[in-house]
Amino acid sequence: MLATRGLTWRIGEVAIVDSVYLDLAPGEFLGVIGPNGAGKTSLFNLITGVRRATEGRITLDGQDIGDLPPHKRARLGLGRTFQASSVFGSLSVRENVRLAVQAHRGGSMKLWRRAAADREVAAAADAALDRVGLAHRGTALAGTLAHGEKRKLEIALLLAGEPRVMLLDEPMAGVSAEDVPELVAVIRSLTGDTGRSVLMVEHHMDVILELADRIAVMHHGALLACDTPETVMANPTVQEAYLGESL
Amino acid sequence: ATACGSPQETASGGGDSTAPVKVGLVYSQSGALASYGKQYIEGFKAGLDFATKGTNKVGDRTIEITEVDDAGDPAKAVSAAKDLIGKGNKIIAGSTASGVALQVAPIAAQNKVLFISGPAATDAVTGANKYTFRSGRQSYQDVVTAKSFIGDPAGKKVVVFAQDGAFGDANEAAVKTVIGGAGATVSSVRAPASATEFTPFASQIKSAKPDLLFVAWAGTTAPAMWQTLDQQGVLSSTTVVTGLDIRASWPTFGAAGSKISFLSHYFDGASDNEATKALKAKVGTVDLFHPDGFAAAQMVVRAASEGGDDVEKMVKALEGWSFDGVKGKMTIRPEDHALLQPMFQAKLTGSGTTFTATAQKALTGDETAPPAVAMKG
Amino acid sequence: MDTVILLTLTGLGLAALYFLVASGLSLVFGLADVLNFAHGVFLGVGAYGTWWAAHNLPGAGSDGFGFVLAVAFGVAAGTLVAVLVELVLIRPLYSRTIEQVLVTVGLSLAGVALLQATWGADARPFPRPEWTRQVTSILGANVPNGGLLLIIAAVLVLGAILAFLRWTRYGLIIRAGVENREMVTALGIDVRKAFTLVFAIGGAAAALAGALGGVYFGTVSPGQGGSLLIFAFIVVVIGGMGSVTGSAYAAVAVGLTQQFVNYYGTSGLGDICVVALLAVVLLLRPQGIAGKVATA
Amino acid sequence: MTEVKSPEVPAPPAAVPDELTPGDGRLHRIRPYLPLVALVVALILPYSTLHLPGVFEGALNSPGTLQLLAVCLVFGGLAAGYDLLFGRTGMLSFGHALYFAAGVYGTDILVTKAGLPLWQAGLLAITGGTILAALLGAVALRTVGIAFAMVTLAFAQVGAILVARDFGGLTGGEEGLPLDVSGLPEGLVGVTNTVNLYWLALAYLVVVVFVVHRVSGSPTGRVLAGLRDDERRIGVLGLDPYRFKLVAFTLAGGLAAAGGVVYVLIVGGASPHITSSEWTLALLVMVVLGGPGTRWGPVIGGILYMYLDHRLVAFGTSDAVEALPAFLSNPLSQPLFVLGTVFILAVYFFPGGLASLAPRLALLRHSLRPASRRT
Amino acid sequence: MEPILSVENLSVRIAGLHILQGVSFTVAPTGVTVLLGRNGVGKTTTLRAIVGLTPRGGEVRGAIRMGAQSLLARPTHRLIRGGLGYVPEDRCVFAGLTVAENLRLAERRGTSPAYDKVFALFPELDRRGRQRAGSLSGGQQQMLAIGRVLLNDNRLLLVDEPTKGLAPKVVTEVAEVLERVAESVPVLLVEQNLAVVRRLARDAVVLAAGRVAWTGDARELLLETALTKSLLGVGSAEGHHPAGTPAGARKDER
Ligand SMILES: Nc1ncnc2c1ncn2[C@@H]1O[C@H](COP(=O)(O)OP(=O)(O)OP(=O)(O)O)[C@@H](O)[C@H]1O
Ligand SMILES: Nc1ncnc2c1ncn2[C@@H]1O[C@H](COP(=O)(O)OP(=O)(O)OP(=O)(O)O)[C@@H](O)[C@H]1O
Ligand SMILES: [Mg+2]
Ligand SMILES: [Mg+2]
Repeated sequence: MLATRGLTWRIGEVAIVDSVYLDLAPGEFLGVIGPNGAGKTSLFNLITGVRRATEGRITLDGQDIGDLPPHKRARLGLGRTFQASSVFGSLSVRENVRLAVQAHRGGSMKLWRRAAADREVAAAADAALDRVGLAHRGTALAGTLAHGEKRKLEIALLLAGEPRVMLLDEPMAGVSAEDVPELVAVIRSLTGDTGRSVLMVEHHMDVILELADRIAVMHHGALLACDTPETVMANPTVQEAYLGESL
Repeated sequence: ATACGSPQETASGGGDSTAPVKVGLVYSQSGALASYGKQYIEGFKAGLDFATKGTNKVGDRTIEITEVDDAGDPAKAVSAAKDLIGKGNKIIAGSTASGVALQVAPIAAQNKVLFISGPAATDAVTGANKYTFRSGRQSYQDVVTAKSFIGDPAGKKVVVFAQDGAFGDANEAAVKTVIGGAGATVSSVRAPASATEFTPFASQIKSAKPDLLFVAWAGTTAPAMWQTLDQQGVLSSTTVVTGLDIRASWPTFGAAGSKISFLSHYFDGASDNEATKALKAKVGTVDLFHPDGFAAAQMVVRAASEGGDDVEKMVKALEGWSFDGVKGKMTIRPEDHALLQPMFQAKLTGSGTTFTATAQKALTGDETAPPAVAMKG
Repeated sequence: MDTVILLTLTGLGLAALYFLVASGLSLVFGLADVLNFAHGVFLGVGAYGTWWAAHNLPGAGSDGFGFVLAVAFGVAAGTLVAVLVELVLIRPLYSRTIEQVLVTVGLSLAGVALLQATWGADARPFPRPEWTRQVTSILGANVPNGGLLLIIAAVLVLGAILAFLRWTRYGLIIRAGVENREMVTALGIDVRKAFTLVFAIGGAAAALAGALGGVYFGTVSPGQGGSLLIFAFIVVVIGGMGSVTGSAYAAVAVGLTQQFVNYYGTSGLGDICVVALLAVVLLLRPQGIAGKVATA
Repeated sequence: MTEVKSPEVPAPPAAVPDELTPGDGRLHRIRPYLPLVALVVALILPYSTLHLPGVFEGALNSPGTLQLLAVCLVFGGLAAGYDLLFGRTGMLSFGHALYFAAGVYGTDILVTKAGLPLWQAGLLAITGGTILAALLGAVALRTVGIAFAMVTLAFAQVGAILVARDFGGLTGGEEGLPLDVSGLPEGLVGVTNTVNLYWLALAYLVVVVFVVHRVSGSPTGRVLAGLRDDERRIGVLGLDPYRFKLVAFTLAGGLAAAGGVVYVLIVGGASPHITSSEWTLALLVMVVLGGPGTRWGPVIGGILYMYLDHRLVAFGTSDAVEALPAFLSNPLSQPLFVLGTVFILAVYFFPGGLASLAPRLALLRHSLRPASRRT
Repeated sequence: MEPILSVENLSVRIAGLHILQGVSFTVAPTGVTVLLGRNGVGKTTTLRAIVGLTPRGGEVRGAIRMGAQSLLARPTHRLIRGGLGYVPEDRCVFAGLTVAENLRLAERRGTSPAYDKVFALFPELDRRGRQRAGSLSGGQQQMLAIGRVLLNDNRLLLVDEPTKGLAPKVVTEVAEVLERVAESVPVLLVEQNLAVVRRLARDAVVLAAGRVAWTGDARELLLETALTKSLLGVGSAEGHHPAGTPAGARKDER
């Protein structure tokens, strides 16, 4: 479905992302791990078009998307969350999600319709909020949410876009232990049998192990390994470079 | 006390033989031209006193003046004029800035009230419409005065140095007609009004090697401009003519002042007659725009005494009228309401902060008369 | 040939004036993040301060040491006003950019009107040493000494500001404070002092520009600062906000462009070229010539 | 927090024009109808001979007062239109005066120099202004933030230079261009017809307010609000930020051009200072004064600004001011001194703009009510 | 033992929300006191109130004392200079400055900064001295943020979620660092990672809905499954995230 071929991003001489070959099958859940600074977020930025790759190709369903701006890639079904929460702070939580739904369904360029009157958008937005458990915060301004709540809202925004490929950048960071299972369940339900693929960066190994079909390990910008969780966890290089000794 | 009325009613002006004559003065009390405005109003009050022989009355009717500040903004001036007209003023005077004069003039015509424009020098006020008169000089008269400096212009080379815009355009055009028409070749160097560095223009002028340089420059950058012309040797290489501004500006010419031939609208000592004495008694040292205010008051009194409340009669009374103003004999030309008036050549002497202007020559109103234009409205 | 030299040197003089105005603006704008429309007032205070001192301050005058004293007084007055403005008006408004705009616009209106109310709307002759009115002959070109004075002053100011930002701890604090005021405080530093300092430097540079501008123009008038401000803003933006070296490059580019185009092209084209230069630079490099903040 | 900030800073009474000051009392119940009430008041105002000494020079129905009100209303509309850019989309344009000036000069030149009938000239000027905004916006929007502000400023500056240059005598340079009224409809000419200009200005204001509210409540408006918060996010949601910003820019430009058409009729001519950068700053000040992004703030800000701008010249020359000692009366007789001081005070006494006054008053009432109930 | 810090009846309102409603607790003069609680209960708000960084328009009441000295109404920079070290939740490194400049900025006048100590803990910071901090990865930035505070001697450290977003290996390292630091300086720590909590904490304060729900010995808390479950919503303190928990217990499914 999504494939990168020799994807490279250099700043000066340094390759932040170094010739990455990645294949994501339909419905697959690929976890991405790696030490801090390995280039995981940068890889996401390249795939979603926030940054332009210096070399290599990115294809979605065989179509080369390497030259498209972010919004065109999003319309082809590429959705993401950000490592640092990025929500529309001055809009209410509900308006945030409605905006995402509306963006997905098209017809945003309507100057003369009443936005609030679109029941379908409202219903879809409420459904998304409900799924992440934020329905009760609908009227709060997104900017005033606590960190964990913002993470949930991010996922709701992603859900609203009904993407075919989802890129999640550390969705669990800062989420309290209580809410983790809930979010895990939400994320799992995203894939299910819908044929949606997920690429997820996460440092919480148990979450990765639980969700991922395969795990890719990044190190110094390059792909160190990409295999089933068991194989990856058994890999001594991965153990040494990433996991370290357990607490 | 909410009363109801119609939205289209305006106060009617007097009609009654003892009701005051209402005169609205819309001029700059604040803003960049505030000092011109101050001279204008001082001159106006002295002129009113002179023309009514200290009674401030025309017949039995007192003259009631309303002063409004336009801050040099035509929009404010138009609002003020409408307000005054709405309150029954049949005579509006003032307009320190050309932009104000040009935009108030049509308002006067639309509402059939008398408008006597003030220091605004733009030629376009002349012949603007039947209801509009002027109490000051116009750019064209400046240029005619400038011409008197070079004797026979035939075969001479004249350069106009002027700022971009209508003021510069008018001066350039006037020089082309007046001096060019008399046989001189006229070219021009133009600079943006906002310029702060004048060396390129000085170099251009110098390389043109003119016999006469006519400079039309207004604004706060003038001293820098003169200094540059002086430093680059322009002033010493040719006859340079320009208009003499208000006294406060004289020291800013610095050393350049003595190398320039000035044409002057007015300066203290340029004339001596009854009106001048009356004005001097009121304001002490007379300056550039006192005579304009003075003349405006004389015209107001004439209009009110001959015309009563009938604006058409006022217009008739003013057209063709000759009177002795501060500058000397003034005549309102009936065809286009141009105000024919004496103009002067002057020399500036002195140093530091004390400068004196002395008259070299006076030109009569007929000598400096602009060509008659067709009345536009 | 001498025309080219003349135009170049006078263009550099103009550039120096732009730079003096822009350097303070750029510092305050780029580092304290305040879009200071009241900068022209500091300029006016410097000019009128010098003018006043030359006439009224014992020992000060229009020549020699007396003139230096008068300029020092003007600069001190400008600095003082800038510090007061920061302490009283701007300090409560950090991180409220738009309200700062309102305050500084208000200040620019009120300040110029106040100068006008006190000293009148008309231009006043500026006290200056006789030699500043003269010219120096350089390779056949008569270069005004006032312009040369500006160039020297601009070079000195540039050096001083760069050294300050690069080598002093306050320079570091200022650069950090721009990014995250709160965090600088959380490191135990009173960041407010640093911002007052930025205003003081900006005010001093502007006041110096005002005083030397007075020498250059030969007069002082209330609106002088404001009319220079628009080109100073253009210089700041072309150079890159907060970059003092960038401002220097940009000032030279703007000054020379204006001078040469005004000579070889038609009138008014110089200004349009400068504006076009701004648009082109911004479209190609939105961050300006010298890139981001904190490049000193 | 080391300092306890209380929101109830003692505020001086705001000099809000009559029709906009909400009466106290059962405000919350009539709240939704207030705009309607204000509109009705504005509509019947020209029929009132009420004198408000100090507030207006003459009776409410006098031409001077109506003229002043008309100018204020136009600027209320202009500020509301500018807020579509600034308050609602977060775009700081310093060149908005250009599109207003395009409307003013466009109409004036087409009527005065080309002799077109008013409706054609107006229509062409609005169309031209809108197209100009679309073209220049398309270029300027390649930048963001302060760079965008400066590019728009640069374009406006070129406009100002062109007007000042007076090419072919079209614009009248620094003297401006009086409007030739001979071809205008009777009803728009002459002091007695000032009221018609007032209606026109009111209609313009109503149209702008309606358009702005309608648009910001539309799906597009929601995207614009999103752009204000996080542009990158909008892109990742699959929307092209550029297109939406261009739409807002063009629409605001068109509204400003329309304002120019109305303004040129009211003032009876064009003068070059409307092309200056101060004029754009004035728009920004109006919006901030009123409260950016709020429903009525920009309108109130625009009206108040122009009211002060015009009335302060009268204040400066009033007897009350002249009677003061020189060190007070000198600055106070400078209208710009007073105006500038008012801005500065407004920032401290009405943070968030005048529009933030209403919720604060509501809060105050709210905190008082339980106490009074208990007794 | 006298507590190093005591918070009494702390109440914080922001934008009309009553976020902390009378929170009282003390921090022991040695070891790590951990502040626990679900997302949004006000942990960060508590720390920021202590260092005087409540956002604009916020209102703080109650008392915060360090020894006999009241901390309220003193400006933040004074508090910090008085020996309070604060590592904020979102790292807050100066993106435009280099790593070395970030560290230099944290130096305090009149003390000698302990660069050796910091570089021994985070050699990466030494190596990347000339890189702009904004281009560091999340983990590297966290190291810089901690390192910055450790340059100086502190009487009390306030650390907000230092392991958030860090790789397990780095989490271990950070925990070790904090453990060593805590030997000499008391630490008030906000942490979600219960493994870290278990390793470091001596005392625990648990917040719930803007109030203190539990205080006491941290080990006691973590041993009592029932307690952790009710207070933190975690069934067992063993794993950080109990693997395979079904999503059946979603509280919003009404
Ligand atoms: N500036 C603010 N304006 C309004 N509400 C705020 C603001 N800052 C925080 N809050 C609210 O205060 C509550 C507590 O926030 P806080 O950040 O202290 O929680 P926390 O315990 O640190 O959560 P987390 O574990 O997610 O970091 C949240 O409900 C949040 O929405
Ligand atoms: N704009 C940039 N300029 C220079 N270096 C950069 C830039 N962006 C990222 N880097 C560097 O690239 C490397 C990878 O960063 P990235 O944010 O992708 O890491 P990551 O794998 O997401 O780490 P983490 O898990 O800590 O979030 C880091 O060393 C970072 O310093
Ligand atoms: Mg990352
Ligand atoms: Mg927190």
